[in-house]
Amino acid sequence: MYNFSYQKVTSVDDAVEAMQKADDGKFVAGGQTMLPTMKHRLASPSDVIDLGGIEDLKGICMDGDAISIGAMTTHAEVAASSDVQSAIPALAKLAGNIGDPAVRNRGTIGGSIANNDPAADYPAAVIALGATVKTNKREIAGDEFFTGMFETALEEDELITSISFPKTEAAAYMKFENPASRYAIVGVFVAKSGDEVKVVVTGATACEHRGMRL
Amino acid sequence: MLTVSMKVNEQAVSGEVEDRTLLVEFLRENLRLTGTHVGCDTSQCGACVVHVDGASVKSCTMLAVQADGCDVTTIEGLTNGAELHPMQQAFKDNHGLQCGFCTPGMVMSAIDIVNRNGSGVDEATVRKELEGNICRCTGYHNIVKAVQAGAKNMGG
Amino acid sequence: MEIISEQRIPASRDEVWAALNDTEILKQAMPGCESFEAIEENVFEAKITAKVGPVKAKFKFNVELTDIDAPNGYTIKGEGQGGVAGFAKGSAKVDLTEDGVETILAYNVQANVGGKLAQLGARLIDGTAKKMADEFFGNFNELLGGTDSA
Amino acid sequence: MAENGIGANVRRKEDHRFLTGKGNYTDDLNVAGQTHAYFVRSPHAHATINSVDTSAAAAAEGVVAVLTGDDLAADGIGPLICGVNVTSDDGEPHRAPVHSALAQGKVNYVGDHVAVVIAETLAQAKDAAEKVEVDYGILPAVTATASAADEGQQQIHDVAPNNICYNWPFGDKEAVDAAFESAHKISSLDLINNRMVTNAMEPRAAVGEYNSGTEEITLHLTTQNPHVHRLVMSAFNQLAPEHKLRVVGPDVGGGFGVKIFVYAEELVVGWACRKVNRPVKWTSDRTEAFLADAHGRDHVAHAEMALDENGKFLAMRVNTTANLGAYLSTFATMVPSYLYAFLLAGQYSTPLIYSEVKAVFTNTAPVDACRGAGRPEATFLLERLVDVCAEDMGLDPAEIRRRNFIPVDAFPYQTPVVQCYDSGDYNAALDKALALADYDGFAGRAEEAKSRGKRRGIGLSSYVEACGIAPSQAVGQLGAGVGLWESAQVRFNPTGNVQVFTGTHSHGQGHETTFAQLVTEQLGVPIENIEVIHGDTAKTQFGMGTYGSRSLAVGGVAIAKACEKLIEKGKKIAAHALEAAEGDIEFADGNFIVAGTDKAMNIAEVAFNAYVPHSYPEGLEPGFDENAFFDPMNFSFPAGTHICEVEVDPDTGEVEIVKYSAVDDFGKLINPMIVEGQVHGGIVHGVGQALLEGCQYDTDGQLVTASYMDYAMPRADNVPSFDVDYAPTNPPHNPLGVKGCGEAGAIGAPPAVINAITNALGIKHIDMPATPENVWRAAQSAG
Repeated sequence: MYNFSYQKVTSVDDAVEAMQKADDGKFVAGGQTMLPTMKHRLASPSDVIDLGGIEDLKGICMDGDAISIGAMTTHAEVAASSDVQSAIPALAKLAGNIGDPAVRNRGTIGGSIANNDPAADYPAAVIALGATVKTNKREIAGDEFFTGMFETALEEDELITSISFPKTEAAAYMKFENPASRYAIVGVFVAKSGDEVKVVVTGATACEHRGMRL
Repeated sequence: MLTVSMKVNEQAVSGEVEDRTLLVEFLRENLRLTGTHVGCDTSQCGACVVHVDGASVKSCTMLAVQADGCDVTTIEGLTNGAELHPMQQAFKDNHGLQCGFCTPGMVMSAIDIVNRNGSGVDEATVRKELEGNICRCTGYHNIVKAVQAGAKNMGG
Repeated sequence: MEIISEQRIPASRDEVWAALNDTEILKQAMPGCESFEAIEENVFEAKITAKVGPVKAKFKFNVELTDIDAPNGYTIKGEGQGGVAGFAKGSAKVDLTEDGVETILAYNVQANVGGKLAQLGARLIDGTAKKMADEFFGNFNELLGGTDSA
Repeated sequence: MAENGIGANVRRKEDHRFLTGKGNYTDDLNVAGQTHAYFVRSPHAHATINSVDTSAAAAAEGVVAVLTGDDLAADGIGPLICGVNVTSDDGEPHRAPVHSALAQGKVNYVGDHVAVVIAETLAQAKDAAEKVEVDYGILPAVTATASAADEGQQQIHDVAPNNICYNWPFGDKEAVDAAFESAHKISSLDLINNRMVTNAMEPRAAVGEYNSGTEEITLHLTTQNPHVHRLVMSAFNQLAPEHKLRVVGPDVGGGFGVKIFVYAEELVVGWACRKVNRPVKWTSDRTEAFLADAHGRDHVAHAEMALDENGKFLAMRVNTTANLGAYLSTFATMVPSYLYAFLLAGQYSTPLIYSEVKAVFTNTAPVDACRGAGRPEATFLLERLVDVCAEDMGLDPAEIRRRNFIPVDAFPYQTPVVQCYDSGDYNAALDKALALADYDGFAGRAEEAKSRGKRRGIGLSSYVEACGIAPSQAVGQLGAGVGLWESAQVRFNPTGNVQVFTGTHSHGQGHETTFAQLVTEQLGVPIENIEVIHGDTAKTQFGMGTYGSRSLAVGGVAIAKACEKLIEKGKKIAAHALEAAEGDIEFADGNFIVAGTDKAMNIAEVAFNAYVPHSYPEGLEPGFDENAFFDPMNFSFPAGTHICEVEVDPDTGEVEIVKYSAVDDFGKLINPMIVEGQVHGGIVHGVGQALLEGCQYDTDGQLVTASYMDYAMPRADNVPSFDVDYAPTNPPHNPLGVKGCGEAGAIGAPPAVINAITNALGIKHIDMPATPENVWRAAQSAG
């Protein structure tokens, strides 16, 4: 790993300010993708801005007919949340099958969504469930958030604060894992809401998440 | 350089680290707690698993500075005498280790599995939950037996 | 890895051909390109920052235009060194066909990586190559007033 | 039986330190004043080195030295060697290209060593390594095993025309061809034995220290054989005279073969610590391990069996191309030849066998022994071919095996391929395995699975292996540079406790426990008073190390022989102390007794007496410390039948192992708990090869499976628990009656798994690894 300047921030505003000041800054959430990449010297940010200290970004709460999950909520916390389990059990199950237990204790929903790995699990849920990605600047519909392989609608100094998932009638997620990395070779999230059934596929194209309405 | 302070195995410790120093490097090099091992560089083998604030983490994928103020437990902290932690004892009784290299991470993960799944954790759950720990020696058979036996021992 | 696709460009074949030989347009079309300078005739040096998810690597490319068949097409070949990340090499065979007032630009891209990128990024190589190729030719189309039609 | 003696499931003595984080692995060692080494490696598979400019790196912060192949040559450090000769069909020795520890003029695989940077910190060494400017002239790469020797291929080494290391035919071709001419049926099969990365969990590491006062180098290594490392580095690499080179292998975190070999990195660390006169530490990261550890297997083969109308095997013909990688690793030549072709008879009485092996160079990492080495390749080929024969003849796979097994009364049995099997009862193992696997109930289970849309298959594998490597006389005739006897020293301290020094070296097998069990059984000393010491050339006498399931079968016997000598000497001492005739002294349960009396001394008292030798008569030496060497007369031949039952999902190609039964003949078991653990580990190594593991180079020679992200290691949820049992026979030439168990699972499992999959899908063959994609494709084409 190349050296960098570590910045621990405790508020979203401080995080944004640190990013604006940095020569080539990088927000780090759980770091489960970023740190291995940096260890291999395949990324060399000047500043690592650790969002781990921002309490506002953590936690899960019911918000009317939706469940709101703070960006820095770990996969383990989503999986174990009784609110998520009762509102959208498929989402809890999805979170509980990302990586392995130790990775789930560090990796976060915000980090996963912002990274938008073409084989990641969460993006499929965000699109299929019609979730809204809330940032420090705006609210972005799940459909419009993911713009390409590893690309999102996020701007350089924009960060996800929470993701709001509307309750759904029925939903399920299944994935076929790569036997080595255990990333999804293909994952399918199906969600039913009223007359609409949405199916979103992750993995398969190695490029982007494909959705369709049935 | 940064100064980090944390509790490791119930002892308050502090040390100078670079911003980029990993938690596992701090444990192994600064504190010379060499029971925590590094077996890969992509966060998969699990030889480096420790507990941070009671939860298992891969200490090769966390900065030392991120553990500042935390409560860290390593394999060395499970017992400070001749008597082994029930999970360590179960690994010994069930021959759940051979070369010993993956063992500290396995034991730390095993305790975490029992903490979350209880003393009656079944074989399928143990196997699934060990997916972040790779062992080349044992074929897992005896590790799984050990985790289940250790779970019973821990449950009292 | 082979990528075959095409762009429909709202410009004449001669205009497209001219653009294909305009270093400023090539520079602007190339994702992450910081500089694109001619070293000798049909040989260029390009500095490109490739960003794929968490990976960010600076490459120094030697770019060469070969099989030049004005105004029907050429092959653009590049070999780049990315320091610790490894290296990348690729070529795109470009064919221009008139279609009324428009031009069909067909491209056939072959790409390879070596070193750390190959060792660690195997699952992403194909997707990345496709993305970069499509972006380049999509941008190129847009610079000529069209819309990305890959 | 002594308490904790032979046959007892003694809990391991080494476990306490491993379980409490007090193991002592090479990377755990830090030495005052140590520097760190980092290697500049080739990113190209095949290239000339036009120039190496180290000036910027040498000037970088913290850099102590930047060393290249020129520096190595200037200091007279010799190239890495291969220790086993195989004579090619032209009568010449195998072709051996020069293998410098740091490349000289050319690189031949991705990961090849170009330079080493020594710096104050590892980060500084890595930073500076990026500043080493290498001008490469890129050449086309050769990667595919099957076509490496084709006409017109790029040539890798001048000394090896057509990239051939050797062509090695063995057997009576004319007789075999004649048998095929008159055969009732010929079954044939083309197969690939996939390339594996051995992946001991502890990466390789080295810490070198040089004492300029004594001119001694101490090298701590991840090694399975410290004395072999010292011998080779001294005699062939001219690193230092043997008495000025100490090699220490502390706790070793798994080996499986990969830590046998003398590698570039370890040699360079030994050389560099003297050159910079500072301790030097190097630890491989996992990606480096994928690139530069010796890989395993990588065969392409065609096999044919001639059968009579009863399904009896008349003759076998095998043509094999073996990929040895870019250079010859320490034992590379032996693996696809002596350790492979000489096992092609398997458990069968096939009277005629002809084998041709073509060993080729490619622009890939060197290939050498990996758990089983040669025997898994032979077993996979044979046991797959036998299943094809069964299908062709309409016989049950168990039945065709039974019809061809070497009968129990034929042992010792001379095969047509050199080996003379010691003992075996192959039917006994098969019968027991069939019962354990409920073979008779399979049809019902398959029906039930079908009702759920799944396809069940059951596969047998009846293997035999040669271990207890290696009888010096036998391997010497074959061309091995060294015979592989073993040494032991058993030393009593005056207070009666025992130190056992062995030339073998544990990397997870539990020698500290098993060997102590041998000693407590023989000498009656409580096991807690026995300490086994290994892995340090300064402590133990010359020994050969651990591989080829040899530690107990060879090293254990040496310990037993040393114990016998102690008993003999103890009788003399007891006779003197008890004022009796030596012939009247009997030894039992740790006590020397004057026959027919109650006069006795226990062995601890004898030891004390030996070190306080008042009035010893002439000819009776003080001291109670004996050493012994054991060179076996033959290999030992463990064998067994493994049965795997799988359930295949034809829609996804996923294979689940639902039951795995293993019945092995390892002779006598010293610690059944440890033996069973070895079986489990071996099976999963084999299952990994069969289902998951495949090392892939692209056509440019780039390694695209260089991390656990792309190279699938078996995990706990890939495998079930296993049913293990034994059908032992007594190997007459082994004084302990033991055979060796460390590799059996890795040998037996791959064909058992693949036979189960071909059975489930009703297909002739599927190559390893049988990934979901491959299985799905096979299922689709099978319909």
